[in-house]
Amino acid sequence: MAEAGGAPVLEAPVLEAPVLEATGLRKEFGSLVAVDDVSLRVQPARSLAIVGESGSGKTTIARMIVGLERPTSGTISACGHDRSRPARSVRDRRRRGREVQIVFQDPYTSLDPRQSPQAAIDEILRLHHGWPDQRRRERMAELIDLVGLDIRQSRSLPRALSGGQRQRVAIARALAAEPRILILDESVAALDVSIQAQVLNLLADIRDETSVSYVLISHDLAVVRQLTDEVLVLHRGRVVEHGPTSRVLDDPQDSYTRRLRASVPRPGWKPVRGLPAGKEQEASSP
Amino acid sequence: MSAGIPVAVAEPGRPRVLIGVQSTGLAGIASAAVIAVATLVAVFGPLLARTDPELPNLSLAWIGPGGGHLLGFDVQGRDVLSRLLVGARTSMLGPLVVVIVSVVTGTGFAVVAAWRRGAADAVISSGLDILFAFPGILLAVLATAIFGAGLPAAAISLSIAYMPYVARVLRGAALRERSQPYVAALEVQGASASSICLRHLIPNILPLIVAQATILFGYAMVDLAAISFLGLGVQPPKPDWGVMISENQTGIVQGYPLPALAAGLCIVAVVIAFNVLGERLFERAQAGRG
Amino acid sequence: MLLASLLVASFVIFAATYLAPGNPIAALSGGRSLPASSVHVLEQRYHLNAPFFTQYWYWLGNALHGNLGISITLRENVSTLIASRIWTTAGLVLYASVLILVFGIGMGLAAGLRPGLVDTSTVVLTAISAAIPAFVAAIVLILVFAVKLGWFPAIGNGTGVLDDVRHLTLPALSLAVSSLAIVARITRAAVREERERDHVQTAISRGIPARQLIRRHVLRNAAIPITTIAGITIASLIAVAAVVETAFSLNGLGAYLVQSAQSKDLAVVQGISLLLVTAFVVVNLLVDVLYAMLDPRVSLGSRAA
Amino acid sequence: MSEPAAASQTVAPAPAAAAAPLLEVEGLTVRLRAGGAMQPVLRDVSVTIRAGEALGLVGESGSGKSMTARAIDRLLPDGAEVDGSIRYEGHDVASLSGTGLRQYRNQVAMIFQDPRAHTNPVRRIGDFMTEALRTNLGVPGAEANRRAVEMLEQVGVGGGARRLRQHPHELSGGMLQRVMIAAALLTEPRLLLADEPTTALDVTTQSEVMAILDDLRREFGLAMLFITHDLELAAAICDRTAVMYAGQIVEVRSSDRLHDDPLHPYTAALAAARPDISRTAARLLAIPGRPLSAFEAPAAECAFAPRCAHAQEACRAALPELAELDGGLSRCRRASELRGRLGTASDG
Repeated sequence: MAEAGGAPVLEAPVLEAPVLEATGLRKEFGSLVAVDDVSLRVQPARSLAIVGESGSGKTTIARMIVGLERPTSGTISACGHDRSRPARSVRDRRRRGREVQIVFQDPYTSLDPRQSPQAAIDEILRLHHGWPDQRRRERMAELIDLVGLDIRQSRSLPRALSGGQRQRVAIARALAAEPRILILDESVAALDVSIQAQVLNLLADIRDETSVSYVLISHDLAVVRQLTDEVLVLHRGRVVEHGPTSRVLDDPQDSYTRRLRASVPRPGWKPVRGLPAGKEQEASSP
Repeated sequence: MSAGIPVAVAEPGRPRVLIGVQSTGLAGIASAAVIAVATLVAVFGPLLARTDPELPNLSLAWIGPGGGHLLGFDVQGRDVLSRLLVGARTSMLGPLVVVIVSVVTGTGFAVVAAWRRGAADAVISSGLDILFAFPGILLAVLATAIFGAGLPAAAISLSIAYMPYVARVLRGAALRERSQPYVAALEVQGASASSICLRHLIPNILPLIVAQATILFGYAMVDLAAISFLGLGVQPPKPDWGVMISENQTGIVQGYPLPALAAGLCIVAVVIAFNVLGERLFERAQAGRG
Repeated sequence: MLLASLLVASFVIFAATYLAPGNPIAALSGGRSLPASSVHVLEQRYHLNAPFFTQYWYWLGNALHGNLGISITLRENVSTLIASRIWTTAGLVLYASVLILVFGIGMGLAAGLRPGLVDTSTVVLTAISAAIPAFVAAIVLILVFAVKLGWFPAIGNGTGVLDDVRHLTLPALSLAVSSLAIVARITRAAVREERERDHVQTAISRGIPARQLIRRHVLRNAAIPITTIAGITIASLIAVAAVVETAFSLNGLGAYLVQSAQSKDLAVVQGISLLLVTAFVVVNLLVDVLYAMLDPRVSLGSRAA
Repeated sequence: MSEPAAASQTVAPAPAAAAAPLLEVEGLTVRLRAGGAMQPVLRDVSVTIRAGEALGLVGESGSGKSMTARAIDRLLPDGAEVDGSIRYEGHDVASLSGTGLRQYRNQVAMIFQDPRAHTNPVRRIGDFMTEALRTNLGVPGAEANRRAVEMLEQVGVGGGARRLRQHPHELSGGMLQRVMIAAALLTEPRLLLADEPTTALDVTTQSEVMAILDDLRREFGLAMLFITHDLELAAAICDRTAVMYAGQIVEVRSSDRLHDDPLHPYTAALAAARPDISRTAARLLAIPGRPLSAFEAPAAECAFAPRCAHAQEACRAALPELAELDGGLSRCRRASELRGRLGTASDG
């Protein structure tokens, strides 16, 4: 089942065109190969998890998909448009913005500290849609309501908001472009458990209402289980296993996936010393 | 005093050190008041002067305070207070020009380097490193040797000398801002580089820019006065605080220290005010980031 | 980087003086009109007809061999003129540096480690003295210590080492006063910042005695920013020395540079500028080297990283 | 104070049935200056740690768990107001000073969440590890180095003496945390305060480091206060687990019963809110609202009541006491009434 390098195979035959497809992705930073021959495919309204630890290359993949890094080789296309190369025009760049959006990990740095949620969302609505004021105001109210913020919160500056509230703003801002794909780059990792559950529920609701596809970048297997249909396990830049999330987590085939699975604390869990002394990489990973 | 350290408070790549001052609210208010008075005098000073500040009258030389002449007369018998009032204009205007030119160009280079990163940053940074080899005063001496003495040459050369310091500090701040996820989010949205820089990046480092400019003002005032003191800046008989110290220096040994000291005190008071205010702004800018 | 800086600096210095208005022949002749043959001799000797880059190349080559040309006002070798003045400037800068290092860092440490009266008074004192320009310090020091008290001479150079030191004391103090205050403030801030570091908490949690904690974990780490600021400050004295030399009528390089600039003696301006820029760059380089030695995370040449 | 500390220098595995508790915290209330007023960060915290026992301390951000450890090690910021008592082997920790305090700190070692920030970047690993040993216990340099290499071996850091010459920045976070643990163990402490030591690490590295910590703790008979936001991790590692909310302890329970039979609604809600790796829930049982800090919590009512599914009028009428129940402690006035209805075992 672990076909490293190939695109994840869905259990059901798929006829629909994928909203996101990447083949043979590779990224080098100097002599370091951060991502090595990774391919993936996301169907409309389906969700893919990219799982790995620090240095696995998962964040680099996310940054290549949204265009913040340029792949050394390989292709990426979203909604049928190639995005392996930098956008040539402003129009092109904005169209890409309406295809794929991203929500980052740290809610404290994800918002301009000088902008209220309303201003931040309005800026994005203006950028993408040539709507009259009234239409924009309505859409803004919808988005604020969708992510569960109240009017007062939507008018305060980010520093008056909690981490969970800020992350809701970041989600609303990403959705303002009405993207087909939303990349969640460890988007719930920095939140307290009780808040994390709220945001995960919110993300599930949004998917039901908008049929957006998620690409979840995460190290947290429980979150992956909760939110995604398929999973891709990365280890040192390479795909070591992929398949339906439930199958991969319940019956991992690859030895690294098994180790990852076994490292998650749960009732009755005992930590085990696996690696021999000094085998772990020494230098801090990028 | 030196041109070498106007902005050493935050050297990128090196541990950031705050000039820590628990300046009380009182010190801040006093500083703002001094700056306000100095600014008003710079604008309206010539209207306040009671006598012609440039007309010598040797019979009055070194005469002390009295008869409505609060600070007495200088080496050439001119009213010291009138010269101070009129001299405020060049003494304040020079630093203002230096600060505006160096901060605007420095910010420009810093933002471009931080935004483009890579090769553009490397080129700009090495260019700045080379400019560092010229201490401000030396550059001014060189410039006046070539273009002749005067405020324009001095102000231009100081602007060039200060620019790399401004650019280096702001480049660090701009790079930090550039790497913030909210900037990446805007890039992913498809916003243009210029709109992200002008609407988000620069406004967010603006408190630091203002603090930097304020501290720089004090340094520019000192350096310009020093250049005038050397006879290379503002030319006598024009009144300028630096020129006044130079002219009346002989009075110190001859027992008439007041004219030189009065001009010196003006410089020190304004510089302290800008330093204190700048440090408070700097602290606030840093706190605002946390 | 050092060589590149110096090369560019030398080029700028040369180009600037090359572009200066005025006919070099007229300057060389002192304004007299010369017969064509003499003009020709001068043009040959100074390569005045050679292309710009060739002239620069000659000049740089000569400078590297210690030949900086001839002063048109004093009709002497610039190198000789510089040599006779260099020790005044060097002595002045060194003297001021020692004052800055000893008193600036000393006051900063005292303030950083002793909150309360010592700290408050240092903060106030340094806030004021940081704003005192060297030439203002000069007139005040002359007034108090030369005119009123008569402890030190007001102007001029000394004869003999001890007398030199006596003559340089007030100038060095004037030169040091604002830099000293700035170094003290940064030292104080560095000590306080290092005290707040998490690793200091670790050391406390392990029962390290206070004195050792301060010495090995606070001061050792604070030494890094203190070295940087002290080095940059001292480097900047090289240029400011001109102001102090002028104020005290000292026969140093800076004052001579200013006089030469006023009399458009360009060979001297070039020579002294080149020397001062070199000194400035070398001191900055030394700071970088020291910095790399103090901070194991930094290797030389990777500062930008 | 120096006598008991000196006496216990010869550390033998502590007798499991030690009658007297090693550390007793009673009614600990801490206030810090914030925005011109004194704000509480800990409210009436009481915990006991017996020799050789591992106690977990679990809570969300701002609950006061780190502050508790800092208070125990006397590492609170200047100007902190402390009420209540902390007793180590029966001696009042607040009265310690000078040598006594330093010896106490050698007995009570601390490891931190961010090993990089908590090691001096300009000192070598060897210096970092052996400083306390040389300074406080008078162990000669060569002997201290030998012990350091030995201890590094125990925590799974090979490379021997070469490691001692490295600087912290040359090691990865996981390696550095092992060094931190080794350094803490070198002075042969009796109590380890571990403040989220694995939060910054990858899961597989966390598993490694936890295994090392667990092994060595048992080998040396070391007591441990293990602070984490991860209920499952604490339950897996510790004998008992205390749960904190808004600066208070709301529950103390033996770890094996915590998950199936919690005594406080917050504990149950926390466990239920976490997604489960082995099944996909239609909807997570999120706790409404957000966690309160100690200074935001009302003084005279249950701090969790506004978010609690089981809250009643009475819960808001008075601050519930931490009361004993079935071998554990709960700060819920409905605890006994709700027994059996809180656990997550029933829906699994």
